[in-house]
Amino acid sequence: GGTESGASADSAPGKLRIGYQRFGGLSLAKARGDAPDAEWSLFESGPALTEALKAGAIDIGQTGEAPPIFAAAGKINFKIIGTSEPVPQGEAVLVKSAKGYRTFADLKGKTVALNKGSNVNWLLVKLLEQANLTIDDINVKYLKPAEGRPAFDSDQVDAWIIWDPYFALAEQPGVQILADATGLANNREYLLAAPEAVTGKADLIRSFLAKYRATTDWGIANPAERAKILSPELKIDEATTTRALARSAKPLTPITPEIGTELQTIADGFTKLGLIPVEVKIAERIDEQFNEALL
Amino acid sequence: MATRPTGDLTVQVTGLRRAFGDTVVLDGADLTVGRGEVVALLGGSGSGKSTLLRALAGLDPEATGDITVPDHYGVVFQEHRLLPWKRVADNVALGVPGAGARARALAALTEVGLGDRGDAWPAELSGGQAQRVAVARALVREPELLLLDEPFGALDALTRLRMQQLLQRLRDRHGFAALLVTHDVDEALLLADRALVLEGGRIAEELPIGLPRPRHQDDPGFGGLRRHLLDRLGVPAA
Amino acid sequence: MATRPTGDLTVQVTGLRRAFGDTVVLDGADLTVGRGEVVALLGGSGSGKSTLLRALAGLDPEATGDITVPDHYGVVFQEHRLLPWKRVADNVALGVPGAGARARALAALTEVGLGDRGDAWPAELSGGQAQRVAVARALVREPELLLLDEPFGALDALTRLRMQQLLQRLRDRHGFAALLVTHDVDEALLLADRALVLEGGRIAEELPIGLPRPRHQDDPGFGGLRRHLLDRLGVPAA
Amino acid sequence: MTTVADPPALRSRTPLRRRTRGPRRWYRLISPLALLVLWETAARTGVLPEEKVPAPSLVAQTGWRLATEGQLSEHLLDSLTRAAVGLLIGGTLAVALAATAALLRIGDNAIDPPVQMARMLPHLGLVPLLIIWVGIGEELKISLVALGSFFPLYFNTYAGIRDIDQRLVEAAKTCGLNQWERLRHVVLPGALPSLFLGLRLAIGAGWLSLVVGEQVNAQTGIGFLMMEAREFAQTDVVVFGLLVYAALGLLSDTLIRIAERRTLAWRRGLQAT
Amino acid sequence: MTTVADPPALRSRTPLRRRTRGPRRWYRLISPLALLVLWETAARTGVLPEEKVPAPSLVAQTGWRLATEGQLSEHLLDSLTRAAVGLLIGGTLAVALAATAALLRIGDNAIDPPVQMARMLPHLGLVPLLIIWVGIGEELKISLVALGSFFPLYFNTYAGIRDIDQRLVEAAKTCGLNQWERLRHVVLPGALPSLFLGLRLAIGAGWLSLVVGEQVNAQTGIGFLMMEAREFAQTDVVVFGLLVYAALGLLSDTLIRIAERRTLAWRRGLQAT
Ligand SMILES: Nc1ncnc2c1ncn2[C@@H]1O[C@H](COP(=O)(O)OP(=O)(O)OP(=O)(O)O)[C@@H](O)[C@H]1O
Ligand SMILES: Nc1ncnc2c1ncn2[C@@H]1O[C@H](COP(=O)(O)OP(=O)(O)OP(=O)(O)O)[C@@H](O)[C@H]1O
Ligand SMILES: [Mg+2]
Ligand SMILES: [Mg+2]
Repeated sequence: GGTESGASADSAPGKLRIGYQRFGGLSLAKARGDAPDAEWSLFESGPALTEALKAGAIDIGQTGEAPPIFAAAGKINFKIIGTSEPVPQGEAVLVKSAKGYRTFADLKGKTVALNKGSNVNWLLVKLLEQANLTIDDINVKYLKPAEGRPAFDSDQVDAWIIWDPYFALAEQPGVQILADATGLANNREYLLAAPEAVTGKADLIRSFLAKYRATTDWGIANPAERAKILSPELKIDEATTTRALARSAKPLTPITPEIGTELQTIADGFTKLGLIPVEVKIAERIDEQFNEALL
Repeated sequence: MATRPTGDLTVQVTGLRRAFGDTVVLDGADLTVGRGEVVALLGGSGSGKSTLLRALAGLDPEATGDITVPDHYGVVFQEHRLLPWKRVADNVALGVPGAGARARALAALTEVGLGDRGDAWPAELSGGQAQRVAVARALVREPELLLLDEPFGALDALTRLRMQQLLQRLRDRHGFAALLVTHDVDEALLLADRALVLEGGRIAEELPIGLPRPRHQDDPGFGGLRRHLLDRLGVPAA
Repeated sequence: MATRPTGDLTVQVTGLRRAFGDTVVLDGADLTVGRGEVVALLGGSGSGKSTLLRALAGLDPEATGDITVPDHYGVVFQEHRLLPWKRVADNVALGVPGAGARARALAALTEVGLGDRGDAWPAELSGGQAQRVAVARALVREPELLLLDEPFGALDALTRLRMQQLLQRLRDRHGFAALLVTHDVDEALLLADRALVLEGGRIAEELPIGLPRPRHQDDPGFGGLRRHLLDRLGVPAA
Repeated sequence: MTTVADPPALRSRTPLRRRTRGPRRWYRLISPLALLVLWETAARTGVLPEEKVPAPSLVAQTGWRLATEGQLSEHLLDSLTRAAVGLLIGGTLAVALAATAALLRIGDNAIDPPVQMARMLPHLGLVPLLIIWVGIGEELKISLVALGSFFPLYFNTYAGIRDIDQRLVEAAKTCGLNQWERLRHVVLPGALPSLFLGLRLAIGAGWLSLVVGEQVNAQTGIGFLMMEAREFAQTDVVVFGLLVYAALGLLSDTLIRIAERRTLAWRRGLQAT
Repeated sequence: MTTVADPPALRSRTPLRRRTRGPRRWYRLISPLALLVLWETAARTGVLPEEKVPAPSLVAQTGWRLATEGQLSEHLLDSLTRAAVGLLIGGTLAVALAATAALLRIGDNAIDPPVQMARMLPHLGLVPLLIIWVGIGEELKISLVALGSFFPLYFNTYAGIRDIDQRLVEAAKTCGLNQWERLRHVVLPGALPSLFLGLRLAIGAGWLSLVVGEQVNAQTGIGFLMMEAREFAQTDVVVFGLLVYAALGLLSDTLIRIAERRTLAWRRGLQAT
């Protein structure tokens, strides 16, 4: 960010500005009042959140693994200050059971819907690799979650690769999980921070992260209460919330150079796919100074 | 020259009524125009002459009464009502069927002295020119009946004279009937077979004009009729 | 009664030129109107009378020449040009300063015989009524100069007479000057101190009218002047 | 004077009842209601399966739930506030700029081309820039409404002023009205019908933009409510949201009609004669 | 006949040059170019940091890259095709329905209220329903364009027809023109200025809707290009996309102006006198 965002960050030095997505782990922290003084901003997607990061409108935020890579390619200045344990079961390939597909390889020549440039895009790469297929062997339809659902429901596509909570919501009778990311992708969540905040609000971030870590652990230990708190916030019924959170809410963990390498692999894969025009050095964005708060 | 048509009528109106809100403008007016007859309609400003003409032209759904008019009639409104987006010749040719429409329109324009203005837009005409185009538009379709609302009001003496002569000539040739609203008593006496005075929502006076044609203001009998009509219209002598 | 003003001028126009495209309508017209003088402007249809008036009113930026007119003048256009979204009284009161504007507007309306129509919309008026409202609008501001473009064209004989008398009366009272475009030679002779004929883009004839007032069509000398003007306008005798 | 000769056609006129304006307005409700009944029937008979579109009765239940849980009025109020503020800002700007452009040649050359350029800019594409300029708060939503409502009002005002009969402007000049008085007495009333039309379109466009705005960092608003429901495939809420928009459309139309009837009374006469 | 008395003010007129229409059009390019120069200067001097908004020169480079790599023309062509088809469908419907509603009382009561309801429906909210109804293919994009362009054209056509001077319609009746001829000779030309205005707004609204449509399962299209770039944080492409939209705005304005000049020649006279 330039001088302007620095200035706006300084304008409220005592206030942390947190960007979150509805189903992200931060929702629980917000609902539990972990940072009552903070300014919370809700974003519909990871890219929207990194846009705000760029504009200097938020200090920290949490996204999946793809948005930081694109943000880095877009010359957005940010640091990766934390991550989560892998969430491989949080994304999956859904099909209608009536169609009788049994493995991903059965989808050869079929239409597959997914959101372009997000974690499921990486999963698709891995699934194709595993099934010895190329991208041309399937008919890809790039649809956002909100559009994928009606298309999938009305049989306009044969399969849908999707993540939680859309995944859990779509698990209706007659819908079958063909495969998930287990053994293929880690599908972590990442905590991003604006560089000005990293230097100017380090203490605020540190104390918030400590609370956040504790809240996440509490949630994993008390799934029923967690669902009760989050269900109205998410506007999803408790049963679905419980199911989704059980497999998608993982403990926070410090960011390490190894995880940086893992992220760099994905970034290079995206470069190869032509999703990003340049090579990015995502590993360089890692900032380990808040790691002890996440331990 | 029949001053009073019998049987052979072109226009027959009985009990024509029209009110705007509470103001009754036409209050059971009765009126006939014979075949080929020219009837002048006189009356004060706001007495309902235009309202009567609109009703005859079938444009006023709220006027009540029995109205019989022929299918083919032409109207010259008090304002020219030319379509601003059509050139003058196209305005005149409007609704004229057949391939010769444009030629006929140009001929009509020539008759009203505007043969060279066929390509002008209505907005480029002077007041009197626009009025003459409107007359040409009514004449070109050779109607059985002409409804004319002060067609020569905006014309100078010479042009007016020429237009009056044109009307006479065409009428002699085609034999159409006409109801002519005019403010000029002399004009009524020059052109009409009969003059009507509209007053109080009815035809208050009916004056056959038996002068021989061609007529002139200095003819014997002209002055007497003029005085009679002016008296009827309330204009004091001297 | 001065037939030719000397020195004391209200309007002075020299070398007025106006062309539409290649058509030259005014070709160096010269014209004066003295203080309190009424000048009638005659001319064929399309001879440029309205164009001249527009130029005098300062409405035509493309007219060239030297034009001197007083600051305060009123205009009656050939069409009524009432604002359709203002009631009649508000139209007349338009631009009249001070608190008494509405009262004065109603008084002016009464003078033109429409005192009871102040609350009507312009669309609800007959042709002649609208024209009278336009006259009232020009009169109400008691201007030094009136530019009148056929102000009485749509009026019946009686109403026209009344309006002519009104103009005379007001002029005697306020002493304004007027340039009156009219097609009615008699009207010019009744009202004006001088008559001009516009032809070929210039003032082709200037006729002082020295008749004593009040005037009447049957006065001696009237017929001669009428004949002279009609000749000049090209209207054949009998 | 009895019979009539050959070609004349008889056109007899019988009195028409006097126009009664009041009851006629209800006629306008017939076709919306008919659509609703059709839809419910289709849903009940299974022509329209529930997964595709929920029945109106179901949607009504959802609406009732949202309303009683108190959320709806809150969302609606927030959206209405944003829309009103944005419309006020965008509308004022639009009318002011359009008047300048329409009345002054230099204004036309300076203002109109940038506006013509800006009118095609998609709001979705502008959001990243707007975030940089005005942040992610209420300003963003209001800016988007202002942007959306600007163009219809600008264009209609511009055209309305340009189309004013110049003869009336001239007449006003000769009545001694100065620039401002002409604006007030001639230009404004003359352009009013176009202004109303612009307002009608601006309200619609503003609402549409608000939906885009309420996707960025919003916790309230009817657009937020609906887009969120859309994300989670709650079709009944989505359809209910659409119905709320439809109702707002009808409501604003009615309000504008009433305003028109008041201020444009003079046109009735024009139509009648 | 020399001097002039006291109050008269002298208004001398010197000849004005004849209006030359040609060169004046270029004046309209001044303010867009000025904006561009301002922007570039701000970027060069660092007032506008590159991370926030890239400089026009940078955007031009990006544009050049996109153009030479052949993508741009393909994207543009696809978008233009979708826009044209959608506009054709939506426009035809709009004009037909508006004419029916404006000319027939029963049409008004049947058509206008549903349209008033539909005009506020946000496209983003309609997408899920449209996916179910028309699928995720080209039909979806075209439907959205048709929807977006429908309303401005409908409203402006409706108002244009309603505002036609009834006296002219009466005159046409007395000239023996039947319903259809009156439509062709009076109603259509009379409503043409409003139609053009509606078209102007419809083109803008259609493009805006297309951006929404091109987010759903599109691989081509200028909207797709831009929104994808937005997701991938390629601000230069986003800004370039916006510039393309701006250029299209100017272009379509110019085309409509030319069409207006041709078909509305009669209005020049009206303005002049
Ligand atoms: N739409 C209307 N609403 C109310 N009153 C109206 C309307 N149209 C006409 N009038 C009134 O009806 C009366 C008759 O009008 P009309 O136009 O028929 O008069 P006219 O005889 O043609 O007068 P003129 O010689 O001045 O043209 C007038 O008093 C006029 O004010
Ligand atoms: N905008 C215009 N474009 C082209 N020609 C025009 C325009 N306005 C007026 N004219 C022409 O200029 C001439 C003079 O018009 P003007 O209105 O001054 O005539 P006038 O003397 O007032 O006639 P009338 O007695 O019929 O009202 C006419 O031939 C007319 O066609
Ligand atoms: Mg009349
Ligand atoms: Mg004239």
